[in-house]
Amino acid sequence: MRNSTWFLTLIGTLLAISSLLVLHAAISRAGGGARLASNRELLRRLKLSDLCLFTEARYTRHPAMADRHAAFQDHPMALEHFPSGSLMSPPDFRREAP
Amino acid sequence: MRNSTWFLTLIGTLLAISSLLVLHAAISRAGGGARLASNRELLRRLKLSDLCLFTEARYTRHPAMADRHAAFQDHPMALEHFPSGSLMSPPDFRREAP
Amino acid sequence: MNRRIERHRNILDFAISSLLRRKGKNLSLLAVYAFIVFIIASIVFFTQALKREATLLLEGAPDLVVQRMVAGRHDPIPITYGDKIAAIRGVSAVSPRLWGYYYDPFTGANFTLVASDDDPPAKESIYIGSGVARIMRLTTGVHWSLRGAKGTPAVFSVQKILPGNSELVASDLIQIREDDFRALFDFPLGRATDLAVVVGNKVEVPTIAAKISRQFPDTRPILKSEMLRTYDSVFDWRGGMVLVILSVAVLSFVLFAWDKATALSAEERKEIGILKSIGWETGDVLLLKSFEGMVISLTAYLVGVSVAYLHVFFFSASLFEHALKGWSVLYPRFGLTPVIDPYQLCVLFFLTVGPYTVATIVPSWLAATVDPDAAMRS
Amino acid sequence: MNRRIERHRNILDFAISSLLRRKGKNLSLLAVYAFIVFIIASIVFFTQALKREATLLLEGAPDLVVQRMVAGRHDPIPITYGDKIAAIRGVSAVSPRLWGYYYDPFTGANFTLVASDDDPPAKESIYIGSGVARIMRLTTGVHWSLRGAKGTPAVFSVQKILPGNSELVASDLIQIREDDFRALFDFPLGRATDLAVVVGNKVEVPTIAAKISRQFPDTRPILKSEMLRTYDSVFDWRGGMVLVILSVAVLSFVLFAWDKATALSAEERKEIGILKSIGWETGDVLLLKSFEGMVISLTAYLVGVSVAYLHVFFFSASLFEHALKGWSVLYPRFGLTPVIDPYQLCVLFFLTVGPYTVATIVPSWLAATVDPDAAMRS
Repeated sequence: MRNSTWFLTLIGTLLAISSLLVLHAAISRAGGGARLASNRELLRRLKLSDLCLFTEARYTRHPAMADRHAAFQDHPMALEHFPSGSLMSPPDFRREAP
Repeated sequence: MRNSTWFLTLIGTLLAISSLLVLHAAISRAGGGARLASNRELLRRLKLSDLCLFTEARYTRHPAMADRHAAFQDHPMALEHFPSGSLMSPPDFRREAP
Repeated sequence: MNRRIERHRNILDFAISSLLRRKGKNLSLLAVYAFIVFIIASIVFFTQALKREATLLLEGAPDLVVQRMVAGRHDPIPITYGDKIAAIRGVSAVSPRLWGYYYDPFTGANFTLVASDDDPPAKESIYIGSGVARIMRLTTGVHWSLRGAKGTPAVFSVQKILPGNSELVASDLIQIREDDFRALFDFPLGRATDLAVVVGNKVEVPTIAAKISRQFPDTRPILKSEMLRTYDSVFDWRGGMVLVILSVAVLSFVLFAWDKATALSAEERKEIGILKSIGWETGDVLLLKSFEGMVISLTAYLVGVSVAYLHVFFFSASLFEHALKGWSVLYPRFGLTPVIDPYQLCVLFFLTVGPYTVATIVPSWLAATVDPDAAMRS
Repeated sequence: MNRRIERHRNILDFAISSLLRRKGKNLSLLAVYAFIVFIIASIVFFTQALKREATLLLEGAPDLVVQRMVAGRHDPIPITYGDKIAAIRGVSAVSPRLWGYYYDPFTGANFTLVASDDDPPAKESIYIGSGVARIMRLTTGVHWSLRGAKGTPAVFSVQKILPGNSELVASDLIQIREDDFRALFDFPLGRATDLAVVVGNKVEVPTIAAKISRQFPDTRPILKSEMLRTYDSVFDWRGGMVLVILSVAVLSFVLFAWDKATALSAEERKEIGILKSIGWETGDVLLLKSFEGMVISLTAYLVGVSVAYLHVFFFSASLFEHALKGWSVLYPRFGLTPVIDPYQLCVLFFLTVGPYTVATIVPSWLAATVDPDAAMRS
């Protein structure tokens, strides 16, 4: 078989797999609706304001509730003491009690 | 002049500068004693427990007072969400109120 | 027409066989290339999916949360503030939220305790998230003793374990009755952790927040839009650390590819000379070289992206687990609804395929314009 | 003896002239090398000096700080707790600390307010740190209006500006009278932010902390040793981000040097061949090459370390300023007492000079063992 046939078959297979994955995404999105609805209901029922992602410390568990004395707090992932602080601009909202 | 003479003169000068810097360190350390004493007195008088280094947020301004629900808080410079969390081991002290 | 396709196929055949001649070099290049694409695509898939999930979920969050600050620190808010806030025009409901943290000294895990009057558990009973059940090895009906603020243990029976598919929201949650919450933490009566405010007309939220801030200068209102923005910035893969890691990865790949591609071996240069001397035009040589580049980059891109999809949505991004866990003891296990963002994938395509193709074509173009005789002799 | 020295000097002469022949390449190498040494040495000097300063200063900190926690959050502690803690055997003094944060919405800076009964300012007067004076453009005698917890402005006159050399301790401090503090923040009477405990015998501190924790289960004692350890880990240059940055820098330098040194140009290989054919022994050639390596690395090391010292202790590490500032609005300006740690400098010496020397000698050794005739022809 010609080299190019091999290659085109390979690319074709990979493209087919990719399309299957796109299909999978569409199907799971439809199926994820029920989970999403029940989770949103739980969130509403318990009046939660945060997702449970990082349970290490108060301000990573509830980043939206963390005190925002400085922009620092808005990004639990930010590295302000290092140059990336200059790569990422602080968000433009700030409302503080004295 | 021979190349090696040039080079040895250069290295000699650099070594002389380095010794001057070591001397400078010794002298400033002696002179810094007064400043250190007055600062320590201020710290004791106001019963402070932290240095003023990063004024961005509560837990960077007073890292020693920050709540230590998780080891995370002990290192304001740590990047726990990233691999360096595995490079740096959490400190071995932990005393928590319920 | 057919002849032109045939000619292109012939050149493609030749390109592949010439790649196969240097199998070791090209396979290692392909592997590194696909790996870089895989890492970047995994980050893109993961953050996009989490971002979408956060946006959709947080629609259920309160429009406004009002917290009280004393000396710059959060302090329980008097419930009477809520009555006055409820009187502000446009506010449809104010309800106190009671929540706090419980640190378990044995496992070192932090849990979130929430008291809610909507479907509360029975007296001295709790609902727990599946993360709590997993880490404390609890099942329904079992008794669990928590250490109270006065040092006395308080025993609770596990009435329900929240469903496993709610881990993204409630993995570390312990739902408790309000009176049990106050007793456990010795929480002052007449106070709440903060207040959740529901606003009828969502457009009025900022105005109402400003009013609250003016009427109660010791409070801080947090808007739902601010909560959403917080999560947007947490998952912004173009910001912060991810950007640094990515630029290092991409840069080193570009250098690597440049090095591999530009260091045209004497053999390759000779090959170009021979091709030109047997009548190939510069255009043909460039086509050959760009086919060589495309074979590698297209394969690497497709393999990298597909494996990244499988990694994130079938294996729950298990390679990132360690990095995301950090020092947390309790790590929520959640599945994500797949999101494919064509724009991000296109950017990724041009960022990875572009530099490589340029790096393969430019040196060949330089070599191909040289006199064939000189090239063969060099 | 003299002849041997003369022979070595001759080889050194030759090494330098051979370096000068490839001036461009070697000067750029020297510059990159010295820069890497400079960056690493600056970090070492800066962190060592800060670490020493922190250790010496924090000797003046309270032996124990006791904070109260409610629902996992810090809460003002009743002063009556202090009386009971003072009764514990071994405790020599307990004093309440009153401190909080003040956010200035106009500059966006955060200040620390401290009330102390030792040398307090006059009624409605404050002492301010030099950082506060700088950012708010305040001088002694000027009036400054702070926004109180009830929304009403409170006017304070600046009685004293703390000396400029205390910035490391008090740059953002505002010292205020206790009654003014309580009025400004509407801080509950009979409560303090936390309690500072002085222990007679320092060995007993952990025992006393455990006693306090048992007697008051809703409190959290923080030992002075824990404060010191916090600062130790903050300034640990071998940990965290600094380590990542450094390893990338060192690794890329090693690769760079390896590349520069191993890619023995045909010219250099020919040169070794000629030297051998005119009677140089392999040992002489290696000496020549190691002299070449030493000239570069020794110069780079000495220049890098000296400039780093000047940078950190004469120019206050101004290159790091941006990175250290992060998003803080108020940045303390402090001079550091120089600390030279010979151990760290030796480690640095072997880390930078070692790999480079190996990278220069190994390929030359390989080339020098080849037959001179073959080397010249290659």
